[in-house]
Amino acid sequence: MTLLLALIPILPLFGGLVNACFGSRLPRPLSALIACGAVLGSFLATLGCWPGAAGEGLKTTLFTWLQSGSFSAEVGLLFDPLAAIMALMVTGVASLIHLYAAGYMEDDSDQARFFALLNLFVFAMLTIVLADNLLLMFLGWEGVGFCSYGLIGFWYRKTENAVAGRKAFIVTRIGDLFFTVGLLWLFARFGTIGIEAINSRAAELDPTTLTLISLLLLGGACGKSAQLPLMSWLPDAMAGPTPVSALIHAATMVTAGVYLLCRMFPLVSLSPLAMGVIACVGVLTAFYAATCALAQREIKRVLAYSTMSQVGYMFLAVGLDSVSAAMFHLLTHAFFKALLFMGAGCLIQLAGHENDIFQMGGMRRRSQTVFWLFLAGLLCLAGAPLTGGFFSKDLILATAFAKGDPFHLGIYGLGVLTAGITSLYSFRLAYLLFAGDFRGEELPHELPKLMIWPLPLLALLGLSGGLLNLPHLFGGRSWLSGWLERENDLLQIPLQSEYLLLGVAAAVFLLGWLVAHFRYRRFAERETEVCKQFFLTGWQCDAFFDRLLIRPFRKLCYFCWQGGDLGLIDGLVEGFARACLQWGHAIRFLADGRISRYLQGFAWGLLLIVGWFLLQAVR
Amino acid sequence: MTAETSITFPWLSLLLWLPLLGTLLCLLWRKSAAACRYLALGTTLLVLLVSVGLAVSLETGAGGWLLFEDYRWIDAYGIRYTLGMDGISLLLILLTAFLQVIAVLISWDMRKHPALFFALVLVLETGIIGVFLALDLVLFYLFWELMLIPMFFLIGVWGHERRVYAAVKFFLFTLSGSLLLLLAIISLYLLHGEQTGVYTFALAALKQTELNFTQEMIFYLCFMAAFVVKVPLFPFHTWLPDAHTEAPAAGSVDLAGLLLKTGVYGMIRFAFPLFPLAAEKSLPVLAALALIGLFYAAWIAYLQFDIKRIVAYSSVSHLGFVILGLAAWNQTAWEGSVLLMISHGVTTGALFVMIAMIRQRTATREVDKLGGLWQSQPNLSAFFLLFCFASLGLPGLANFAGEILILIGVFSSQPLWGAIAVGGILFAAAYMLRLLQEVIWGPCCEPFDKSDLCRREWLILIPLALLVIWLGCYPQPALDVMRAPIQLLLQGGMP
Amino acid sequence: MATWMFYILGAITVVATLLAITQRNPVHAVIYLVNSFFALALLFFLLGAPLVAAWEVIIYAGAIMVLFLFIIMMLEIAPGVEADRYGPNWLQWLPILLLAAALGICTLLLTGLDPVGSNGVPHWYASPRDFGYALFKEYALAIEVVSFQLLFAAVGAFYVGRPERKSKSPAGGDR
Amino acid sequence: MIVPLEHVLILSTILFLLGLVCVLVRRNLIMILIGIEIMLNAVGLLLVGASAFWQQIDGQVMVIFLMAMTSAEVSISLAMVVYLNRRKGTVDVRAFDEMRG
Repeated sequence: MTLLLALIPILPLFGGLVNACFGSRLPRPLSALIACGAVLGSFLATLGCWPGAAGEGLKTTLFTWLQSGSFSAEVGLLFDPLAAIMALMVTGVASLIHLYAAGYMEDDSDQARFFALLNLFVFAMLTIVLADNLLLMFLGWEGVGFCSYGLIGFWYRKTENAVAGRKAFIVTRIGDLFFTVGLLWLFARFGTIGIEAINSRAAELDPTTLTLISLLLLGGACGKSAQLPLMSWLPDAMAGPTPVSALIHAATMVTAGVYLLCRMFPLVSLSPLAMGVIACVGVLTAFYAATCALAQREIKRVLAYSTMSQVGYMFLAVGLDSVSAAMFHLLTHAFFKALLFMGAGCLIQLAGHENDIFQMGGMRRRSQTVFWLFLAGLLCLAGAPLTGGFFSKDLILATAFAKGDPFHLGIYGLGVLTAGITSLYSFRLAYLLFAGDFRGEELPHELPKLMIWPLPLLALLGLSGGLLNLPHLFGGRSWLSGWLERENDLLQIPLQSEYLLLGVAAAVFLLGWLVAHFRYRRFAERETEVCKQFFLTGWQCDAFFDRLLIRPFRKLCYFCWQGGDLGLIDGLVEGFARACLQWGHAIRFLADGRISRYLQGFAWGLLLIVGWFLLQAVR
Repeated sequence: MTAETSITFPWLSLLLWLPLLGTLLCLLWRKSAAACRYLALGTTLLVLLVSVGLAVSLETGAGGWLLFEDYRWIDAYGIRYTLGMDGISLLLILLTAFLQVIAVLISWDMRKHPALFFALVLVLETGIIGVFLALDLVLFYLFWELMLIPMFFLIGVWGHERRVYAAVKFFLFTLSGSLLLLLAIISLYLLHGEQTGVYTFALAALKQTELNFTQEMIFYLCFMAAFVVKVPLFPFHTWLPDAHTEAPAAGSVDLAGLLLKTGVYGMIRFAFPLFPLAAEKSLPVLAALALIGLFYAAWIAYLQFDIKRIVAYSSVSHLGFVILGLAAWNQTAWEGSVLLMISHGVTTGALFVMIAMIRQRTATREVDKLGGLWQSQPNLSAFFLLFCFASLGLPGLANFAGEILILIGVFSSQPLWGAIAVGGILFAAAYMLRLLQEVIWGPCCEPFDKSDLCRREWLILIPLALLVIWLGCYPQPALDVMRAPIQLLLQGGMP
Repeated sequence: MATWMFYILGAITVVATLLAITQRNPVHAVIYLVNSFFALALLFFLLGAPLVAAWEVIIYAGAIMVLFLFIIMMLEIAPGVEADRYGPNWLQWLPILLLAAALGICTLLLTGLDPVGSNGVPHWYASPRDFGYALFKEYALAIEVVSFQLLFAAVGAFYVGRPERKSKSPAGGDR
Repeated sequence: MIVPLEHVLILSTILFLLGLVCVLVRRNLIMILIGIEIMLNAVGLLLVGASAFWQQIDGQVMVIFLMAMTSAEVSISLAMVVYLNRRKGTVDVRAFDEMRG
C-alpha cells in the first residue's frame, strides 16, 4: 500500500522528467501518451490507496531530505481522508484535462514542454496534497508556482504572456513569504514541522502567536488562491493555454490555499480573530471578483474572476469553521469550473480563436454538444437549484446564517448578494455566447474529438456533485462531512429556516437570470461607462499597485544603484583614487627625468641624515 | 601544536601541488594549444579524481582532521608547512576541483595565449586549494595572495572591454584588505612570541594567545578586512560586479564559485576561532551588513542591463545570506551557510557558463539585444531556466536547501533577522525572472549563431544540472560531512 | 714630516679635484683627475695602505681614467681640438704642470726617506701578506661575488655596446 | 696615526662634496661619471683612514671591493654612454629625460 501511495506523486514526476529530457525526440503521440498515462496511473493508484485513507490514514517516509541540528524534514507522505479526497479530485480532474490537452495541443510544436510542465505540475500539486510536513508542502507549493509560471508564459513569443507568468510567480511569492515566516515560526515554537504534530499541539501556543501564525498562513493561502489583496495575477494568468487555465487556475492550484487552511485547520481554528479575517477575506474577494466578472469581455477572464469569487466562498467556509463545506464547494467547483474552462477552450476554437465574447454569439449553432455542456457548467456556477454548485454554495451561506450574530449575518447578506451577481454574470456570459448570431468574421476551426469527450463526464460530476454531501433535508447523509470526520459542521438550524434559506438561494438565482435575460438577450454594443471600465480593470487594482508598489520599488532600486553603488561607494573609492592621482600630479615635478634632480634629492636626504646625527650629537 | 607528522602518503600535498605541476607542463608545451588544453583538463580531472577518492574513502562523518600534514619549513621564523583537511575543507575542495574542470572546459576554444591562460587557471587552483588547506598563517597568507595574481591577469588580459579598470579595481580592493591581514598576522605572531617565548605561526598555537579585548578587536577587524572584501559584504562589494562583468568565462566561474568562498572560509577557520570574543561582539554588525547587502544587491540586480552584472549582484545577495547564517551562530544556520556556499558555487558557476555560451551565440550581454532564445536554442534555454530557478531558490534545487537551513537557524536565534531575510527570496525571484524574461522569453532576437548545444557544452551542463538537482533533493551527505567540524568550530574548538 | 706631507697632499688632491670638475673639456678634467688620484694614492700610502695605494694608481689613475679618455675621444665630444694647431696654450697648461711638479716633489720626498725608518712615516701598515690572508680567508665569498659582478659587468657592457644591427632582422625591433 | 681621524674625515668630506657638486651641476654625462668617481674615491679615503685608525685591515679590503665595483660600474656606464650617444647623438643629460613622471 505504501508503495502505491508513493507512486501517486512519483508517476507524474517520472512522466514529467521523461517528457522534459527526451520529449522532443519522442514521437508526438507517445509523448502525449506518457503524460496522460502517468496521470491516469496516479489516479488509479489513488483509488487503490483509497481504502487505507479512513481514520488515521496511510503514512510513509521515503527518505530524509534535510536534517540539521534539531531540524529535520523528511520526504514523507500522509494519506488521510482530507488528502485522499483532494488527491482523488486532483488526479481525476487532471487525467481528464490531460486527455483534453492531448487534443488541444495536437498541432503545437512545443508539445513536449507543455506535457512536461503539466505533469510536473500534477506532481507538485500532489506533493502539496500528500506532504506530511510543511517544508515538503512548501516544495510542492513553489513547484506549482514554477509550473504555473512556465505554462502561463507557454507561448513565450508574445511578451505579455511571459510577463503574465512572471507576475503570477512574483505575486504568489509575496504570499509565500508569509507562508515561509509562518513555517519558521512554527518550527521555532514546536521544534518540528510535521503537520500532524503541529496540529495536535496547537493549543500550547499563546493566543497572540497563534493569531499571527494563522494570519501568516492565510497570507500564503491568499497568494496562491488569488484572494484579496494578492489577487491581481489570476486574470492575467489566462494568457496560458486553456487546459492550463482549467487545471491550474481553476481546479487545483488556486484551491491549494483553501487546502492549506483546511490542513492546518486545528491550528487556525483556535484563533477567532484569524477566523474572522479569513471569512472577511473570503467574502470580500467573492464580492469583488463577482463585480469584476460582470464587465469582462474575454471569456476566460470572466471565468477567471468567477474562479476567484468561488474560491472566496471556500475561504469564507473555512472562516466559518466548516471544513466540510469548504471541501464540498472545492470539489464541485473543481468539476464545473474545469468543465467551463474546457468548454471555453472548445468555444474559442469554434469561434476561430476569438476570445472576445462581444465578437461571439450564436455559438449554439456551431456545436450543440458544447452548448449543452457549457450550459450545464454555467448552471452549476450560477447555483441553479439541485446542481452541485447550488448545494455547496448554499451550505456555506447557511452556515454563515446559522452563526446568527450580526457579523456573520452581514457576511451572509454579502454572500447572498454575490450569489445574485454570480447568477447574473453567468447568464450574461450564456446570452452573449449563445444568443443571436455570430458577430465575428472568423471561421470555425475543427474540434478534435479528444477535446469533447472528457466534458460530459465533468458535466455529470458537476451536476450531481451535490450527492457528495446531500443534506438530510433531501434525504442525503452528508457523506463528505462524515468522511472528513467533521460531523459538527452539519447545520444546527430549524427546518423552517433551512427551507427559507433554500428559497432565498433559488430566488436570488432566478433574479440574476431574469436581469440577464432582459439586459443581454439581445446584444447591443453599449458605450463603456465609467463604472464598467472600473470593473473591467478589476477596480483599477493594477494601476493602484503600480503606483503604490512597483514604481516606488523601481525608484528605490535606481537610487541604490546610481546613488548608492555608483554614487556613494564607488564615488568614495574613486574619489580616493583621484585624490592620489592629484597628489601625484602635484609632486610630479620632482621626477622630471633628469638624473641631477634625483641626485639632488639624494643629497638633501643625506643632509637630513647628517643633520639628524648632528642634532643627536648636540643633545 | 600537534607534532604528529603523517607517515601515510601526503595526499594533501598531492592535491595542492598537482595543479602547479600541470602549470609547469603547460608552460613547457606552450607551443601547442591542444596539448595545453588536454594537459589542463587532465590535471583538473586528476585533482577531481583524487578529491572524490578521498571523500569516498575517508571516514568523513568523524570530527577532527581527516588528513593532516606538518613539516618543518622555515625554522628561523617558526613557519611550518601545515596542512589539514576537515569536512568543510573537503567539501570546498570538491567544489573547487569540480568547478575547475568546468572552467577548463568552458575555455576550450581560448585563442589568446592558450598556454598562459591554462597555466594561470591551474595556478589559481593551487592557490584556492592551498587556502582551504593551510593551517599555518604564513602559508595561508601565501596562498591567499597567490590566488590574487592569476585572477588579476585572467581579468586584465583575457577580459572584455573595460578589463584593465576591473582588474585594477579588483586587485586594489582585495590587496588593501589583505595587507591589514598580513599586519595582523605578524603582530599576532610577535605578541604570541613575547608571551610564550615560542615564535610560531601555527593556528592552533596562536589560538592560545592571551589578548585583551581591545587587542582582540583590532586583530579581528584586520582579519575581517581581508575576508569581508573577498566575500564581498556590503559595502565592500563594488569590485565584484566590475570584475565579474569583465572577466572571461572561466574567470567568472572561479571568481563567483570559489574566490568568494575563500573569504567565508577565512572567517570560519581563522577570524572566528582566533578571536571569539570580538567575533561575538561583531555578530549584530555582521548580520546588519549581511541583511542590507542581501536586499541592496538584489534591488540593484533588478535594474542591470548587462546579464553578467545581474548574476554578479545576485552573488552579493546570496553571500549576504551566507554571512547572515554565520552571524546567527548556531549549528543549523552554519550548516546552511556552508551548504549555500556550495550550492551557490555550482548554480552561479553554471549561470556564468551559460552566459558565456549565450554570448558566444549572440555576441552581446545586453538585455535589450537579447530575447526569445528558446526559439532557436531550446536546450540551452531549458538549462538556463533550470539554473535561474535554482538560483532564485526553488525548493528541490540547489540553493533552497541552504537558504531554508539558514533561515531556520537565524529565525530560531534572532526571529526578526530571519523574518526580514525571508524577503530576500522575493527579490531574488524579481531579478531572476526579469533575467529569464529578457533572455529566453519574448520575441526572438535573431542570434547569429543558431546552433543549440554542442557535445562539449552538453558535457559541461549535464554534470552541473545533476549536481544542482542532487544538492536540492538530497543534500544530506554534504550535511553529514560538515556536521562534526561545525560543531567543533561553534564550541570554539579546533579539530 | 709625514703629518705635513698629509696636509700638503690633501691640498693637492682638493685643488686638483676642484680644477677637474670645473673644466669644460672632459679631457682636461680627466688629466686633473689623474693628478688628484696620484695624490690620493700617496695619501693611502701615508695612512699605511701601500697595496691600496698601488692599486689606486693602477686601476683608477691607470685603467679607469684611460677608459674615460678612450670614450671621450671615441665620441669626439671634446671641444677645442683646433686650438692645438697653434701649439700648446701655456697658460692653460700651467696649473696641471704645477700640480704635477708638487706631486713629484712629494713622491721624491716620500720615497727618498725610508718608509719604515726613523721618520716613522706609517708606524702601522698592512703588509701584502696580511692583506692577502684577510682577503682570501675572511672575505673569500665576497671575492667570489665581486668577481661574478665583474663578469656580469663585462657581459653587460658587451651587450649594451654591441654594434647596432641593421634593420634586416625583426628581432632587433624591440630596441 | 699620523694625523687625527677628524682631518681624514674632513678631507674625505670635501672630496665627496666636490664630487657631488660635479654630479649635480654638470650636464655632460662623462662629467657626471667623473663626479661619481670622485665620490667613490672620497669613500675609499675614508675607509683607509678608518682602517689606519683602528689598525684593522678590513677597511682596506673594503676599498678593494670598492674598486672592483667601480670598475664594473664604469664599464657598464661608459658602454651605456656610448649606446646613448649612438641613439641621440649627444651626451647631454637633458636629452635623456624619458623617465619623466
